[in-house]
Amino acid sequence: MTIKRETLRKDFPILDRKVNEEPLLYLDNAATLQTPNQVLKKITEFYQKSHANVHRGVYTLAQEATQAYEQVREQVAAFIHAANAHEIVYTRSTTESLNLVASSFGELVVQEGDEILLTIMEHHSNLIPWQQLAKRKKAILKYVPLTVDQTLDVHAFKQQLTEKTKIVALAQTSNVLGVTNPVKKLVELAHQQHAYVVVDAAQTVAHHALDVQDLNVDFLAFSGHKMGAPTGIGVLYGKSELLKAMPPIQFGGEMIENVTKTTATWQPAPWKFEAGTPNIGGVIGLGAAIDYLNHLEMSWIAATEKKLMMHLLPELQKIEGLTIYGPQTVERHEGIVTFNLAHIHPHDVATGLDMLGVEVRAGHHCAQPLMAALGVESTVRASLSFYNSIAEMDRFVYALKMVKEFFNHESE
Amino acid sequence: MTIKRETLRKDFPILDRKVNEEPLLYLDNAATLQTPNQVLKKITEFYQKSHANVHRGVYTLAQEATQAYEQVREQVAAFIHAANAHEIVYTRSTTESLNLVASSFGELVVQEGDEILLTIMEHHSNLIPWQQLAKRKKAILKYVPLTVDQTLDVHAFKQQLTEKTKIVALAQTSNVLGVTNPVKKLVELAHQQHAYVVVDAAQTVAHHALDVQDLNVDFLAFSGHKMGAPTGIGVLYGKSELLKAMPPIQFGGEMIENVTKTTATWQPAPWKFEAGTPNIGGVIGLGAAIDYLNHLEMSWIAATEKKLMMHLLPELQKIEGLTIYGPQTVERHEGIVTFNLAHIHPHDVATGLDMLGVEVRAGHHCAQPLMAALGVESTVRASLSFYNSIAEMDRFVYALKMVKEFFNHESE
Amino acid sequence: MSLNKLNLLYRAVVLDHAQHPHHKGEISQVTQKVTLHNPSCGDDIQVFICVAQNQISEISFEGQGCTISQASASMMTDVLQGNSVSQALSQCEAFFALTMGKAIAENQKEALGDAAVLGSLAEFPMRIKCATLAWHAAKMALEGTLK
Amino acid sequence: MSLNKLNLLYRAVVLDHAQHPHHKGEISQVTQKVTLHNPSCGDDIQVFICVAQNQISEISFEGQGCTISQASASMMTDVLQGNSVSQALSQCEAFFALTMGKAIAENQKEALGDAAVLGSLAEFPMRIKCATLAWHAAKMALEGTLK
Ligand SMILES: Cc1ncc(COP(=O)(O)O)c(C=O)c1O
Ligand SMILES: Cc1ncc(COP(=O)(O)O)c(C=O)c1O
Repeated sequence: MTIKRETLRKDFPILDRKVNEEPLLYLDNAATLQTPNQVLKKITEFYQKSHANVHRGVYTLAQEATQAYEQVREQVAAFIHAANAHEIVYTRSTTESLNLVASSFGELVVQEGDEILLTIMEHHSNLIPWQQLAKRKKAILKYVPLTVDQTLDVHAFKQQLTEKTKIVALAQTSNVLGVTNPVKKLVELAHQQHAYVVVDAAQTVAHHALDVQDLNVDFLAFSGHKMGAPTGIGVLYGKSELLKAMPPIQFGGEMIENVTKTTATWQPAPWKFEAGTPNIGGVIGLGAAIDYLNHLEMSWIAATEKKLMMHLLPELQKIEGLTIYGPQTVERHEGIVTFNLAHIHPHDVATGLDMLGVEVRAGHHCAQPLMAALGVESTVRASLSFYNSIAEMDRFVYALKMVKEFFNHESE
Repeated sequence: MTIKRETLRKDFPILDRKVNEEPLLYLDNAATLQTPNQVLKKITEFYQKSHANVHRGVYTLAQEATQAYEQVREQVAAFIHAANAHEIVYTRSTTESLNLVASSFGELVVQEGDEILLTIMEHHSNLIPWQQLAKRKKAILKYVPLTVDQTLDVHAFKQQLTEKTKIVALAQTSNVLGVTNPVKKLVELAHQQHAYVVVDAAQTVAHHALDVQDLNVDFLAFSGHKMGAPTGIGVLYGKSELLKAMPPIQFGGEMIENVTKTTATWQPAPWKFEAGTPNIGGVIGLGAAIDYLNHLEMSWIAATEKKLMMHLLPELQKIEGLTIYGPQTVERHEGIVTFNLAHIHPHDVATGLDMLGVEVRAGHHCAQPLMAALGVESTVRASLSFYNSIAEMDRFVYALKMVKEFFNHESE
Repeated sequence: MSLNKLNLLYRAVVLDHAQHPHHKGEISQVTQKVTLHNPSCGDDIQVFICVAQNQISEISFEGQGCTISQASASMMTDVLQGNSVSQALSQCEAFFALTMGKAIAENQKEALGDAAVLGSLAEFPMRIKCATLAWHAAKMALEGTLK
Repeated sequence: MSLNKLNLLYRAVVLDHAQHPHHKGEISQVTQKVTLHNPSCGDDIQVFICVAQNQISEISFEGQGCTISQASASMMTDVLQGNSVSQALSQCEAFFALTMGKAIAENQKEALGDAAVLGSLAEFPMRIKCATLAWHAAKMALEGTLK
């Protein structure tokens, strides 16, 4: 793999396209990261050279495919510092990973009257699975609120943790506020109450090095498509002994050990959770994406994104009538800044920016309870990545001012 | 898309590779079909030009991606003659499709004492989900046996259908016997008893044109990777009113309409079943694969494969000590022939063939109850596709004879 | 950079309706009311109608939303007020067709009044939901009067 | 086409063991027995041992399987019979290492007797399960005697 930091934009041909006759300025990286050529090439090569179904054939081609598929598991384990590759379960996405934990592990450990502790900043994917579990089990769902500076209220977290808390589910990084929560400390507190901690790292994995053993999380979920891999591949990390205890929730194909007409036994974890033909090409792409990020180095990525945010945030803060949600300091914004312009609806802002080639997200960002807590229906979100530039930040700010003027002027 | 039937092997570069220093002869097409360049190219182009998350942004790029994603739904609907694109749910695979029906619809309609009717030739993916459902519900699982000529016993099917039968689940084409079941007739019989019919079309979709309305099936499942699309994308077809009644089983992301801290409502079908970021690239690939098959024409594919089987089956029948499972007539073998050589274990046969570049499957083919019914532990399976040639059939037969000689000679 | 295309969508009349919406607020006599939600932005629109003898004697709306949805709701109340239920229903259908980029008859277009300018929405497919929300609510309310 | 590589795997000694397996069938005195299943082909292997004073006085196997698994089981019984439990356990480990393509000491290799020819399995990774099934069963049985 050849990557040069100086010319890495060339790895992403989409960044050269035009949108509404303007050069694309992609600032919806939190929704999905663009996919580098190296990843696409690796996938194409796989299909052109070694494609076969995995875990099923004794022949050479099947062996090559299986080996490639299992080697990426080792790579993922190394990338997040898991103790063992068998702690890595392949899923479709963060959403599926979290649903798997809720349906299998949650179903196992949560009883009537138990408590599940969430934060108010959760993405729907780390909220509805628990809400539905709580409903089925007659368990109690609790939400940790925000402090006045719109970060997680750690003091309230401590207070809401009780011996009845069975599961704590929280985002490592909020996809709206951009803040990263002190996971290690929160895990320590939760473990003191014998609660299990499920971490949604969807917005962290492409931005900071992760160490699941250091964090001591019980489960951690993320998506390949947010780190340069294709869509359709996600990961659930789980501690060995927990995965071992969990029943599978999908059945068929190679997750099975032995079947009679009336009974069936399963393979050990992680395979028992991977029913049917998995997304083999997606796994190959995930491996290539990890290679890509490793070549760039996670520390360089974090530093680069920080520089961009240091440039952007103060410029945004200067715009009159612009409200930034979450903390007001650069340090607390992990590549994401969410805001509103006074008297202009977020959808109008996004359409205006789109006309100028700038792609940002407008809406509730799959975090409606957080929107309610912030007292808004919807917001505009810009999220950046290592391939964005300082010049792009300037262009974004300029475009935003034009849009503001357009709506304010026209409506005078 | 440019495809020439005469030169279509060029669309599959993997067919030019070597295995154990011999040219690859890929005969495990039932496990996964190879992926044509046109599909890979389309996917790469999508990522290089229009990649964005779907259903989430108001901006142009998101709109393009969403439109492409939804257009393939129309294409799939047309391909299987569904009445409406909203009857097409994207899943990971056949296995996930069948699990979805069992967990959502099955959970809804099956009560204690009800009966679920399967056939003994089901793939584990259309067996274990129902077995586990029956266990949860205290329902009764029944299996339609084989006739003496090892095809489905339609007479027994009629007898086993009762007014207690809530669900009939059956493979359209057996992945071991290669026989295609008379689905239309079986559906008629089942509907007379007010049972719902779930059809596993994994082994049919790439070989014959499908018409779900003519068959009048209630649900039908298949995998993209068995029809030239990449791995990680599958389809569940379901009649509108049935999908409407079914609760989702994964939660989060854009399947949600409205969320409060304690409640949530869902989008209509099919979106309520597509939680989280879907396999967008996989969907694009599925569309390209359908284009590819349509260009070749399904009738041409069926005729081509029939010609190959007409050449192959009699040659195999001439080999002394070779037992073919399933019917002995070419007409009943849908591209699949499963056999054993006397006194040689299937694994040894497969390893021998592999040394000669011939890739076949050995094992139980995820159909252990069928193996038990056939009275074997495992078998060898060769499965062909439209890109295989008559010359390859000859080479396969020759290789098989060499392997037979090797083991027979050496063990004298 | 240019905002020309934006001008197309947000013509003066649209911005004006959004800033100074007509018939906003609940009317005193309501025979039907329907609330609809736009899940992509979280906005709600409520439509109130008073129908007597198959005639819309009064119509109004309430709720928050973007420029497009506010303007569209305001224009709609202008267009539908005073019409018969069946006439209003066919106007709703004409509006849906227009925003989807389908050709509609010139007299149908005229009957849509100010709202016809939203025809340019066909070029902004992600915003169609915003524009049609109020019309869908009105349609449901009107259909309710037929039962 | 050539079957040279196949010759490598299926040497005469392997085919011979498979055709005429040693110590096949249940022994009269069994202190431990373990059945293992190979899910990929559906084959079962059962290993019987009789251990007295930490010594394997007798060992045998039963069950169906491919050439590799039958030969490997047969070779294993030859190799382990008469050895101490700890010696046998370390022979199992040496065998696992060998089939995985890891380097093992020359004296360890010698101690594996006929079974050492299965070292070529490292080139046939999909068949390692076949070869090691009996050894895993033996290992579990032996560990059972330590409890
Ligand atoms: C008849 C049949 N059903 C189901 C499946 C499972 O398909 P998948 O592994 O793509 O879920 C297969 C293929 O393995 C099959 O042949
Ligand atoms: C914090 C967070 N959690 C979960 C998700 C869901 O990820 P996916 O859609 O890949 O399942 C996202 C992204 O949308 C996210 O930002």
